[in-house]
Amino acid sequence: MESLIGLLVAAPLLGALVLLTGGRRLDRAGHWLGTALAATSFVLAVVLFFDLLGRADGDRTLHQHLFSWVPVAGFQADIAFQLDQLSMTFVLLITGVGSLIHLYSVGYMEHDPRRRRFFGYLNLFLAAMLLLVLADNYLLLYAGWEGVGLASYLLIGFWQDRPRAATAAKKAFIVNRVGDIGLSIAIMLMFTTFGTFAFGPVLSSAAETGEGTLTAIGLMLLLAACGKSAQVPLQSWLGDAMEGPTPVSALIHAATMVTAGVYLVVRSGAIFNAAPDAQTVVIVVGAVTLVFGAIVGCAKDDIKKALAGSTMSQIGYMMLAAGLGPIGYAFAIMHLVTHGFFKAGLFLGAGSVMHGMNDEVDMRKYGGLRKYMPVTFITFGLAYLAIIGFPYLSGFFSKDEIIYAGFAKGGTQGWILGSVMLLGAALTAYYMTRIMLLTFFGEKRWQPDAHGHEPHPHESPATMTIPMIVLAIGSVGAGFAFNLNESFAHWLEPVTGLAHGDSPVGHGTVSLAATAVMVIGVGAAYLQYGRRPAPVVAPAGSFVTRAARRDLLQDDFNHAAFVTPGTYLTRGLVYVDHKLVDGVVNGLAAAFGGLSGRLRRVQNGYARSYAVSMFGGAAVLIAVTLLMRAV
Amino acid sequence: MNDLQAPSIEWLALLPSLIVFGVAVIGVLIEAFAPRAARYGTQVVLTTLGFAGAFAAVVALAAGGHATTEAQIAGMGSLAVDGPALFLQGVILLVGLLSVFLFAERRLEPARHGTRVDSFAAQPAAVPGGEAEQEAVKAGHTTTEIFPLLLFAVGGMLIFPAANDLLVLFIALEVLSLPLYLLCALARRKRLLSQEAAVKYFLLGAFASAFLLFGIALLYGYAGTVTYAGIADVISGAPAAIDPGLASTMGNDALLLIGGALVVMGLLFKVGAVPFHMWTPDVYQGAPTPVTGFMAAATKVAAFGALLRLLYVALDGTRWDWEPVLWGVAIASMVAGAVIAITQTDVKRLLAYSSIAHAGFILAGVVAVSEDGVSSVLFYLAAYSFVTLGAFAVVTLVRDAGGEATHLSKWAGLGRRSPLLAGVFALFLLAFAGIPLTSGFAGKFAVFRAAADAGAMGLVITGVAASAVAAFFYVRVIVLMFFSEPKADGPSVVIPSPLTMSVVGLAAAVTLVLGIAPQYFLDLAGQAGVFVLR
Amino acid sequence: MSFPLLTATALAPAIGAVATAAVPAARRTAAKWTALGFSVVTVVFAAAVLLRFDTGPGADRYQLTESLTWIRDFGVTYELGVDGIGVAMIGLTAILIPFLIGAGWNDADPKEGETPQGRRWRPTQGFFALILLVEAMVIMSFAATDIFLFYIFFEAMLIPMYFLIGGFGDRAGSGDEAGQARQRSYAAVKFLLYNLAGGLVMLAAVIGLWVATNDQLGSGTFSLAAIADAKAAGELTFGTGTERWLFLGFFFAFAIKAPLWPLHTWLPNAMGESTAPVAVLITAVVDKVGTFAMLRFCLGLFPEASNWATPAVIVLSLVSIVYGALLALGQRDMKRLIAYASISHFGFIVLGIFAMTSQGHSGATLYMVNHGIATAALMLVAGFLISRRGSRLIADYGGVQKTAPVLAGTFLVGGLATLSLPGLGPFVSEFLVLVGTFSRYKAAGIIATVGIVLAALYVLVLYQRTMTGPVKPGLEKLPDLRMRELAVVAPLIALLIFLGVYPKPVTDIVNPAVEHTLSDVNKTDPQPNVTVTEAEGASHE
Amino acid sequence: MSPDNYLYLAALLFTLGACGVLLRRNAIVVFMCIELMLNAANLALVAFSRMHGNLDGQILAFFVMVVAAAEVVVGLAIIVMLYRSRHSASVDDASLMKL
Repeated sequence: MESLIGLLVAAPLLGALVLLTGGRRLDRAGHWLGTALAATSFVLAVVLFFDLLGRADGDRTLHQHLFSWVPVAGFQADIAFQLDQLSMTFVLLITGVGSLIHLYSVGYMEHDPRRRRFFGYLNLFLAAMLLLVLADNYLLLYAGWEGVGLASYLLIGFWQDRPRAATAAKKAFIVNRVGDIGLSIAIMLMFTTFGTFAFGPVLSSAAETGEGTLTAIGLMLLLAACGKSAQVPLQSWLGDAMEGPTPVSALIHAATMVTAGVYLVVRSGAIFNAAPDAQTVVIVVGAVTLVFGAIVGCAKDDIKKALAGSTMSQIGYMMLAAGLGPIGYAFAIMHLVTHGFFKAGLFLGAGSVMHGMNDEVDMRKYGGLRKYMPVTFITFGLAYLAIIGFPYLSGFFSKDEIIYAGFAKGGTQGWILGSVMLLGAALTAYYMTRIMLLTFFGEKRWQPDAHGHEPHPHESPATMTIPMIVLAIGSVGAGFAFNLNESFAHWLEPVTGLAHGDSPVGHGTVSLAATAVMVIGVGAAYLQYGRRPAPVVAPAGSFVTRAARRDLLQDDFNHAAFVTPGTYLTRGLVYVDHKLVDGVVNGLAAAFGGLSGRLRRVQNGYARSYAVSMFGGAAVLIAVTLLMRAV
Repeated sequence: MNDLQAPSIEWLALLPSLIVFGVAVIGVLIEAFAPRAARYGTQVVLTTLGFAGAFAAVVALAAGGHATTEAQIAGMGSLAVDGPALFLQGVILLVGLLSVFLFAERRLEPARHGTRVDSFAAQPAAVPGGEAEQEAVKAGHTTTEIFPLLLFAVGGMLIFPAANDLLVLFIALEVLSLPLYLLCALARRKRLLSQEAAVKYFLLGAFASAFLLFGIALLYGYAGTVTYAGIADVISGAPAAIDPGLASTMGNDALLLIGGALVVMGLLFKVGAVPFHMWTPDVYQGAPTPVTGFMAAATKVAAFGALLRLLYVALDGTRWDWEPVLWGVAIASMVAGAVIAITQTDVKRLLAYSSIAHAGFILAGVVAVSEDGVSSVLFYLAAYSFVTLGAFAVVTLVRDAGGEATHLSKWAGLGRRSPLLAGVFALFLLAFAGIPLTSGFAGKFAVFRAAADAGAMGLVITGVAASAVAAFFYVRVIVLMFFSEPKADGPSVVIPSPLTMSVVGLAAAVTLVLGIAPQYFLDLAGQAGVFVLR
Repeated sequence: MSFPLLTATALAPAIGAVATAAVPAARRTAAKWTALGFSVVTVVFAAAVLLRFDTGPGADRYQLTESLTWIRDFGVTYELGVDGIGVAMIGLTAILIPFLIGAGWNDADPKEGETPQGRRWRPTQGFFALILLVEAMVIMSFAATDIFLFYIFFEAMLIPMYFLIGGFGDRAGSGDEAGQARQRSYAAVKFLLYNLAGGLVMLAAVIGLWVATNDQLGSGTFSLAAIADAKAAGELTFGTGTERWLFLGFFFAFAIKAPLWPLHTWLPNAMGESTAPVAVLITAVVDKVGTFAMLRFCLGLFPEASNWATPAVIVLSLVSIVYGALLALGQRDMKRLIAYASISHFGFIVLGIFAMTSQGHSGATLYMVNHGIATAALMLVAGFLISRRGSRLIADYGGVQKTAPVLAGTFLVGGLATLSLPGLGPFVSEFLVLVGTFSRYKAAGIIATVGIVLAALYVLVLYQRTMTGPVKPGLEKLPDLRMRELAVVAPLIALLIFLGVYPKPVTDIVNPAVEHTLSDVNKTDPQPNVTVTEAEGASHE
Repeated sequence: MSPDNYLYLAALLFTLGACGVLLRRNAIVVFMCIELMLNAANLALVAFSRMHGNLDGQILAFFVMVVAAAEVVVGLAIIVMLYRSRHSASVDDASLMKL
């Protein structure tokens, strides 16, 4: 069975290679090849999953060692995989949602001349993401980590001729690179501390080293996680990343890649458990992001950006849960999976809407679409209900568990965390309802575009609707299934540990409170957008609204703090390099030239002055000789 | 009545210079008696044979051990036949031999009235541009006296490094200088410059000889003898016999030091070291290029030989006095030569300043005062003289309507028109710059190594810095030749006769061989590194 | 004596150079094939070196040794030998040259409508002959185990390089031919004088070394083996002061060649003005001699002084990393951008060398190899692009991926390699350097990581500005990569991927040499704080 | 009589000659000044010869005279040539080559 693990990665990798180097010949069938290979991975994943299920609880970790990657003295990095319950969960999510989105893309990208390449990139992403979750050491994880970054870069910038897409892609990569510094420093710290960076030895002996080191490692891992998962302060790329094709947003920037940060924190649980300070920072980051993302989500009129804000916010939940330690790990992952279903569903729905609306993304130009695209409406609606935590849909279970765990943190901290998360839940309900109302209800508000083409909204083809339906089913049922006897938490327990904290507030109370704030949120949105037609042009709004539309000034801040000074620094250095560093060299040459020009004037052509020089020279010669003797 | 004590002269040991002088005299006789038409051919063949014969004699002497175990002082103590002398004589003779080819080259100038002519004035005594000159040109006269003059100069140069007493030193200096003064004045083109060069060279040369002579007088006053060995004995405080006169002067170090300084100055003038260098650029520029090539190569060899012998044999005891002075002169020469050359615009002047810098490098080896130092200087001189001769030979080939095109701007793009010639010239420049795999590098390394070994690291570092500066202008010429667009009215490269070709080719070959496989020649120089003292 | 393999490896391109130069002026194509043929023969020899090299335990440090006396008087021997680092570098050199020849196939042909000036002017023959000559000299300097021998080729290679830079420029169509020629010869002169100055300083140190050995051993020697033996036997010890001066003399030359800040300014000029293959030759091959020599000579001969200088060198290399990257960001000319990127990368290499850890040294060596290939890929594609449009300015491009997707794709891969993306060779080496540095100097390791972000920035900004966005006017008909060009780039990319995924063959060769070098400088790797108990069945070799 | 006096005279003559070389413009005069310097050396040689009681100095002095004569031949030839082409024997006029 172990040998199948490598194939999980190999199948999409092969697809990427073939599709990207195969040339035009593959244009006609390339997308099906890509989809088939993604599905192959999924099938393999399912096979492995049942294999794992068939094993005893403690025996569910499989290893596959392929070859030694970088062996240098004490530094031994291997290409080796580790499949345990945690990675299995991710593998299923990645390959499952991934395959669906491949299928969806077949329809969505039908008219794009570069569809083959798009599938190549998607396959590349799958391979890298699987490598990330299957790696048995941090360096290989890092390889996958950067690999998904690359795929994300390529896919965000897929429509490269659009300058905004190209800029967004670059931004995503750069911001992620900042996070990657964290991961690389963390690995270096592990190497100097433990002499290795394989999961097994590092995590099992984490407790043996000082808390300071572990805190440092933890913070560095968190930095990496912030980059990949768009957490404050490295959140700014996610909104722009929506420039990419919608399936990409669904797969990478909602369901899978952005959750890699959560995976990293949960995977490194042993380190965080022994470094409470680092955990606190994780919690703070999660809490801040969940509110931040929600506020941004409330203000955006671009449907994808609103959903992106939501993604950020939901990952904030997961991050917060992961920061809580063993109480939260399992629920972080659980929310991650359910979120994978409903957020992917939402994005695919949004994509379907755009597909029917000539790629219009401004929700204020939608309205009343439920009549034109019923399947989309229903699936989107189910996912909507799931995310706002409508009772007994999947979001309800996973989010409530996290809120409960937050309260269980105890003391003032617990109350603060709980309240923040409830606030987040209310905001979630608000902005999701806003999206729902603006898109599917009310009057039609669309107008002819600049070329006079009026959109003709229509339902999408089956290749697109089928994945949406499947995801909708997941959105509805997953939470319930997972929560049955805490099956999901127990499944993960060998990896993440499981603890039940004592909450000052009971489970039921939390659920009740969560449902209550949800109703408040929905109500508020209804009052604002449901009762009267929404204006096509966004009203000016308050300062907060304007700030929120500008992503709470994140870009302004980055510009002022980094980009502008950086530009000046660079320009200054170019000047310095030219004038000073090079100037010294050129100046030296010029100085010799000048000296030469001066010295040669001594050679004035008059024989008598030459004689003077000889006479003087003789005098000096004699004087020096005599002086040397005298001294 | 006492029998006349005939002086014992070791004729065989002195054979090289005797052959040269003998041939020179025959050459003069030919000028006097042979018909004009026959002179050129006869002179060329005769001179060539003379040099070849003399060189063979040198080789025979060296093979006979005269360079090492059989080293001796011949001619009643006046001439040394030892390693350095023979080595340098060999080099001078080879340079002389190649110079004959350059002197004899007759394909560069356009033929006048059916006669092929060389680079020398038809009628040197005639006023430039005057009627007499035009008649001489029309008659196809050539100055075949250059060959005996060359022979006399070489004869003087052979004696110069072998001179073992001050009298011979002085005579040799004059014998080598006087013909050179004349040769300088004999250019066919740009005669005003040529004459000016001769006047300057002559006046300053005579001025320097006067200093040298006065120095000789003072040294004689100090030691009561003019032989090197005698002087060395007095300096070391152990003369053969002390008479009252000697007793009163030998304590007078001022005589010794001033005298020594003046003699050294006279030699430094010939070498072209700062601050006695100022004649070099003007004379190199004005003299006919074959003469410049010969002079630059051979005079430097001879003068350094004389300087080495004087310092190592006669004045060895005052080493601590002259070492610092020569340090200063070496540094000044390296720096001034390299720096001033940067802004030169005439190839010949450029090479002149480069020769000044090289005089500084060689002095670094002289200052080392060791056997290594001597042999490194010998090797350097051998390497340098061929590169110099080759470089000037190339200069003779680049011509436009006004004769040789020596202004650098005219050399632009030469590499495109005649890549081979420009390549060879670049090779010579690189050798001057001391790039590895050329003879210049081996020489420089040898000299600097000797200096460093003697503790003169300061000289080495200055030398290295000066080399870096010097590289600048060598490279500038290469840039000009290869990377600049050729000008429409630029000079053309004349296809010379095999005479010049063989000079250039041989010089290039020597440059490469001494750079890549110098061991044999280092051995030669190494074996020749010991002066015979008495 | 067995077959002199190393000599043969160096001699093959040298003979090739002569043969290429001898091809008649009109038969340019024949000259190209001759050059290519000889470069391939060199690859075969280099492969033989690789195969004959024994990496097993107990193998000699220097193998395939050859020894002849050469200039006895100077104590110079013709001694050749390679350790793993040398093998890697010779391999890199040999592999790259055929690609450079392929990439520069038409670079030196006379321009259209240009009348040949003179029968003997044969630029095409000259171009390829010079490249082969440089290759021969580089191989010699990698193989020399005699310091003087090394020095000779270290210096001599400047000359053909100089002619390559000054004599052959881009086919830029900007019209300002004279201005370009001026710029080019400025660059060539700067290159030569800068390096010559370094070399001359080194010459002083070489002489100093001879004096030191001569004083203590009775006869001066330059043989690494002889010096090592004498040191081991205690017959040769440099005084602290002497050793430091000698070290500085050597290091100065290598730092110029490498190039290390602030001695770097010749590189952007040289790379900017020369044709792409020559630019690659400079940065990927010739400059490597500098870093290679730091490892072999600075550390090997002067261990104490190396340790003494380490803090300063580390600071300089950190400055190089950050400074080079920032300047790369500020460039408007894409070749100069790549040049500054190279300066940043050389900072990493030097950092790895002076970290004095196994990872640092192995990383630095691998880095040399990977950087060579990565820069070759990036620069050659940039060259193909430039040759199409006739401009080096980034601003003149835009939207190339639309008209020439394959070109854009290969350019991106080259760029990704330059920014050290995992899966491509440079990542492995960069990470090893970082880890190696970090394990001894934490702060330095952390500062160096800034280079990772900046690298991403300059590469992606370059890619964005040239390849993405709407197609710039004038580029609508831009042809995509031709077969020849693809044949040059594709193997390089394949090599990058191979080295990224499976660098073990190289590390296996390099590791023993690294151990020797570390023991030269009396250093051992820092040990981890925690001894890990093998747990959870993690399988390791 | 102290031999020093001869020496002082010789030095004086030598300096006079040297000053003449430096100060006079006419090539002939310059050349004559050089002759004066040579003769100063001769004086010193003869004086020392007398003092040391050997003939080396006197022989040397004879040689110097011969050499001086030879120098005159060469020198006058050159100077006359210069004069004929420029109608001036001024040393300063011969300054075409400089820098």
